[in-house]
Amino acid sequence: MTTIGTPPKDYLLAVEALTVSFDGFKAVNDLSFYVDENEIRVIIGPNGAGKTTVLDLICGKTKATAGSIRFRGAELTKMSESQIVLSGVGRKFQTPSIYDDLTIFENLEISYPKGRSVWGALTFKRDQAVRDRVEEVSEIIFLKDKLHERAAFLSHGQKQWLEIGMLLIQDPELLMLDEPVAGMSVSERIKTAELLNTIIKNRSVLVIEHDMKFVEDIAHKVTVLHQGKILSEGSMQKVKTDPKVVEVYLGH
Amino acid sequence: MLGDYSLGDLGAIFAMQGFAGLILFSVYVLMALGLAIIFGQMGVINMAHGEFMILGAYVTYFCSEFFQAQLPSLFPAYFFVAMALAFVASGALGMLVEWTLIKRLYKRPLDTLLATWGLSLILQQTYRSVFGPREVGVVLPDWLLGSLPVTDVIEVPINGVFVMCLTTLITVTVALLMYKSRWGQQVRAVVQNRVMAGAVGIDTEKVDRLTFGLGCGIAGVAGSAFTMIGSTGPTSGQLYIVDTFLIVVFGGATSLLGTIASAFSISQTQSTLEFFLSGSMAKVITLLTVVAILMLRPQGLFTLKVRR
Amino acid sequence: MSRDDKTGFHSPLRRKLLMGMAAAPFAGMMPKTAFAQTPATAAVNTTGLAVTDTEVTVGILHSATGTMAISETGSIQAEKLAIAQINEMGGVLGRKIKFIQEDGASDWPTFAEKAKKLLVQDKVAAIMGCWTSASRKAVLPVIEQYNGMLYYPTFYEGLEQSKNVIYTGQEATQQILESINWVVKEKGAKTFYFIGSDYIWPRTSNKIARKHIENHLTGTKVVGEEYFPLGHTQFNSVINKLKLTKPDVIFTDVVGGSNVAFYKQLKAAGINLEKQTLITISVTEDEIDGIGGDNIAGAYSCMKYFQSLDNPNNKEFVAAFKKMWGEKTVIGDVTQAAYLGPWIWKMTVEKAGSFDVDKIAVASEGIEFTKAPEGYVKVHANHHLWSKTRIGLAQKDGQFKVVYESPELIEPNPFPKGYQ
Amino acid sequence: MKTAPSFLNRRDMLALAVVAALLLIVFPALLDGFRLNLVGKYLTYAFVAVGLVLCWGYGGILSLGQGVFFALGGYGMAMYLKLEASSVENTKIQSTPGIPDFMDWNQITELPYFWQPFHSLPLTILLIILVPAFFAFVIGSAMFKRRVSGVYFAIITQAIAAIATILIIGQQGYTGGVNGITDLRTLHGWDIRTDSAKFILYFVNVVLLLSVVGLALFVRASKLGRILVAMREKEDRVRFSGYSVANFQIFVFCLAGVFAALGGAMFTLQVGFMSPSLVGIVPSIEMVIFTAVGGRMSLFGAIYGTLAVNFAKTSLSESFPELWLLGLGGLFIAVVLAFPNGLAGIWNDYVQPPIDRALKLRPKHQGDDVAKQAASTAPAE
Repeated sequence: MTTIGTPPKDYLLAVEALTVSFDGFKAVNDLSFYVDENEIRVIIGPNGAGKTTVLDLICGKTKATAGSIRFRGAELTKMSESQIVLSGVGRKFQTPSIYDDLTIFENLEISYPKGRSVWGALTFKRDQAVRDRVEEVSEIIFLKDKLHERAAFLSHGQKQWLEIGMLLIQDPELLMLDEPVAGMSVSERIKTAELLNTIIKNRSVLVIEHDMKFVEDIAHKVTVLHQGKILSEGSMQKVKTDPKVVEVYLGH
Repeated sequence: MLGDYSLGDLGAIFAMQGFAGLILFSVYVLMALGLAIIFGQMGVINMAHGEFMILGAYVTYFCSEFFQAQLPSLFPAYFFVAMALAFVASGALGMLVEWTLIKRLYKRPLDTLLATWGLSLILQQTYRSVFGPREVGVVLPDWLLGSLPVTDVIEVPINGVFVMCLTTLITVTVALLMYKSRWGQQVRAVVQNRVMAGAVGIDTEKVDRLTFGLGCGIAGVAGSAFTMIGSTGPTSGQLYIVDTFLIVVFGGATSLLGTIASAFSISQTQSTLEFFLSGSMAKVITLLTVVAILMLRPQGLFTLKVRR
Repeated sequence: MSRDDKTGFHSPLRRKLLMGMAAAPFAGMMPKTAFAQTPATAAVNTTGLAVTDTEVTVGILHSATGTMAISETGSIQAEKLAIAQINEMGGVLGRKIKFIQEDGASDWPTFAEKAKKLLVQDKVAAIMGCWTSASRKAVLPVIEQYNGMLYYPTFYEGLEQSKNVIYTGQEATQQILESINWVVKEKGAKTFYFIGSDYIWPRTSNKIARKHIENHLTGTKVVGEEYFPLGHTQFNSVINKLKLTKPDVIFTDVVGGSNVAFYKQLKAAGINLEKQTLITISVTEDEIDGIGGDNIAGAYSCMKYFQSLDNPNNKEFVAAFKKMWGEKTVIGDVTQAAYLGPWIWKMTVEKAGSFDVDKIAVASEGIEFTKAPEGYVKVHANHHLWSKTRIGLAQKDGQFKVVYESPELIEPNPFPKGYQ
Repeated sequence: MKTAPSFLNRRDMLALAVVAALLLIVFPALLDGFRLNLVGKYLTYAFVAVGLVLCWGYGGILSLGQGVFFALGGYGMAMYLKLEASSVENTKIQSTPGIPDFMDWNQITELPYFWQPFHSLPLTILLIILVPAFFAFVIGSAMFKRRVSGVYFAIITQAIAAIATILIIGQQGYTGGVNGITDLRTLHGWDIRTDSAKFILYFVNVVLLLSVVGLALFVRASKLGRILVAMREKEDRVRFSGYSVANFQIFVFCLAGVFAALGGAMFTLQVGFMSPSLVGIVPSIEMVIFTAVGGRMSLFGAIYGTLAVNFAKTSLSESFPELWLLGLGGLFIAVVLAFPNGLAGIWNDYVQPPIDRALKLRPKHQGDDVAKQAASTAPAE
């Protein structure tokens, strides 16, 4: 777990010279950026810019061709997905990824950070602490009264909330959200923004989002990706006025 | 083992074994090609593939009987008629099966496995009831028999050459069909995105049915060709199914080139091993090697790396 | 009996058999023919078998489905024919034979299950059945435990003997030794190449052949021995080896569908059986049906029976068989042996004057069947048949021309000394 | 509160009681020795089916090679019994007395090293459990760690079944070849061939099967059971919730393998021999259909499915052998097309609701819930 050449500052997440290529096509090309503790970073960019791939690389879903990703000084590119999760990274997928055949309670319970080994899962006890925590989270995600219903019967927005809840119960230090409000109704969107504002406290968050209004609401810092590279980085205000960004967005 | 043979003999061994391997290779390609289309392109696991082959073999048997009895003068050419009919018969049955059974199961690949296994049992019993439990002997025209002597030891069996030519022809046709024709484009479009293909006006149901029919039709031709070297009975089809699937999977499933490469490596391995080991052990070692490689490289020999 | 004492029985079996022997003279006093009168059921059936005043039930246990159905169909047909003929003649001890047919489905545990069902539930007086060694091995403990009687038709590897089984086919030495002697004498063969399917019968048969070639003949040797999995269809490699080693004789015991592939590929590779001597102990007329006469013409097969045997009994049998099962059916060695089963059982029952299995087991020795299609046969004390061995030359029409017949009946010797 | 962690809810307990009563009381009372032994034989396949419910129904891993594990157990037991039956006394007519007869026929003069442990019963029992578990672990580690699943896993396990058959038949000096290991007599001096022994073995078999079902119920009710369902649906979600998906798959595959091996061992004891005809592709896939007929998500269904298919097979093949294959083939297709949840699905859809209403059982219990609700949404794999 030793790292050569510590970053200039003790960042929570340090992505350096990250590259991945699919049969010669470089989806992410020599990408570097850093995320501070308790920072909310939004990644924007046109379609095909490599946003989702960056999240895939961080959480280990895709293996990097070159470069490094350090989280609290530990090299993530060498870890398995579950190790990455255990070290404190959580990921929400673009389309709601929940277990239709299980109840809301069971969905949340699976993300409860205990009994994650085979033996642990066999001997896992649903004690008061688990129940309390599940109820607590279900309240946050507006699903308390549906705890024992099957997740399949939830609406699209509720499924998104459920997945966010599953991450919340997991309590990651770095939370990655892929388009959390996509496909939501206006009222759901408002509720979701409220929800996100609650859960981003005391952790770093990496969000991919297209909805500029939403981005402006929550972002501390924005990174603009284009063709696998950083086009611009900084505050929303700065990025918005960056001529390169304007060109790319208008060009598309 | 090698010490028992002289240098000249060894040369002959390698030449002949190489050729034996080529014949096996052609046979494997014929077997696997139909499956590569059905499994690789459509994702359907057709466990009844062997039974479609045997249908082709039975068609050939009937042609040989018919020509012998009714058109003895045309007998030398009957095999071509038989192959065409085998293609039509197996293809038609395939389309029927697609329409009644497979159509409902595209989203459940493992269930196609079970359903087609059931189908294979039904077909076997049907063959048994209709054609009898015994193997039938297919009489070949004289020109397909015998061999061409190359040296005094090396002789090239004519039906082996015939199978090789046939395989080449079918492979080229299929490749052209899949990669050059408009229909092939549609097939690949449906494979990659069924919904989108449907949206841009491709009749996906028709494409599916034709693709499945084509795969089964090729199986029928393979069965027809196999009457030259193998047996034809109600359960003969089962002999081929494991080998065939392994070839397709080993080749990387979606790639025709992969199927060919895989058939080549498996046939050459088996043919070479067979010379030095007993037939049983050669088979075991070949299969084990394939399984071991698949465990280490599950995507098979040829595959595209894509973002998942 | 002396040979068996040294080599034959497991001890409990021998004890039972010896006990049975003591009863034999007693059985001999019973009436030998039953055409005239019908003895009381209580007298002829003391063990609760399915025997009524008018009927006696036997079982037929073969594979009607699965891979073995190809081979076993002929046996089923022959047994049904024999039963029909016996019934036409008045049955056994005045009782018509009724049969219950069970399907072993080419699956050995199923054979055991069905054998048990026939014995325990149906109480059959005898079972005509099994084909492969594996099915017989599975059935044997059941037959012995419930004291049934099995008539087993297939030529097989020997190394077995049971009071509850009559082996109507040949054991390996009967079939093999004569053929090897013949080919050495007639063809001046010096070198042999063995090719077989990979299971016990070919391996044991080849072992016997090898011992005979190496130890009992002079100047002869085995230059190759190859086994292929059951169902194997690619023989090009071994054919190449044949071309290199050029053996005087190819000696094969390949079975099932593999046979078809083997002979087709042999022919395609340019090995002309008119010039290259090939002896098989596994190809009967049944197999030629699938192989095609053209592909195997010129090969020698070594069997005790060929459909073309020229004797009045056989002509009658072939005619009756074709009348019952169709003009196109062919009759192989095992089919004929299966036909013997019901007849030998009938004669034994009549000799013993009883359906009781213990009495039949004892009375079997010395039963003579003069009207057997293959010619006179006799049951040996070891429950195998004395029989002649013949060599047939395969013809294009799928029949064999008999080129040799052993002058004497060959004694069955399931535990051959010096061949194990 | 419905979240009590007890692994036997009321409905499971009722189902267990019913199946126990059926197997332990009704069958022995109604069936004669022969039929009871037959049921005993069928029930050994139910071990495999129960394993497949966990592995395939819950875990989504379809193994077409369960016959291999069945064989590992069956052959393990057969090797022990064969050695006991091959005492020097019993085999004195052989050229090498004291070794199994088929070895003698194959000119083997010394007991192979891997037969040696099977002289001891405790070691044999240990190996019957450990060898399949190890074997499943090796296959599972190799495949699941590389994310091989679904169709590919099915085909590879099928190939393994084919290889195992060729190997067993080809190495007949060590395995008994195509004949299998036959003529087994006593278990630690106890004659297993007698009717009374078969009667006792039937009960041993049933009790063992019920224990296995109990264990499976426990697994299903544990969080592991829910993780299996979760994995089958959204493998990545589970992975990114911090679970090593491969380890869970390996575990459930090993468990199914051990269950199958136990069934195999009981098969040998009750039937009296072990043969390669139970190893290959056909028996392996038949065991899958037992599971599918019972309902791939139902542990009790596995038992009923196995019994139903085998009773049908026996009775149909007794009277109409030709119809049997057509029937079996039709059954495969019908189960897949019309009843993806098998007998359990039919039960849950048509029989259970009225019973529930009658008994006023509240229908919400986790395990059954899953099976029941899955019935309406036909799982993808």
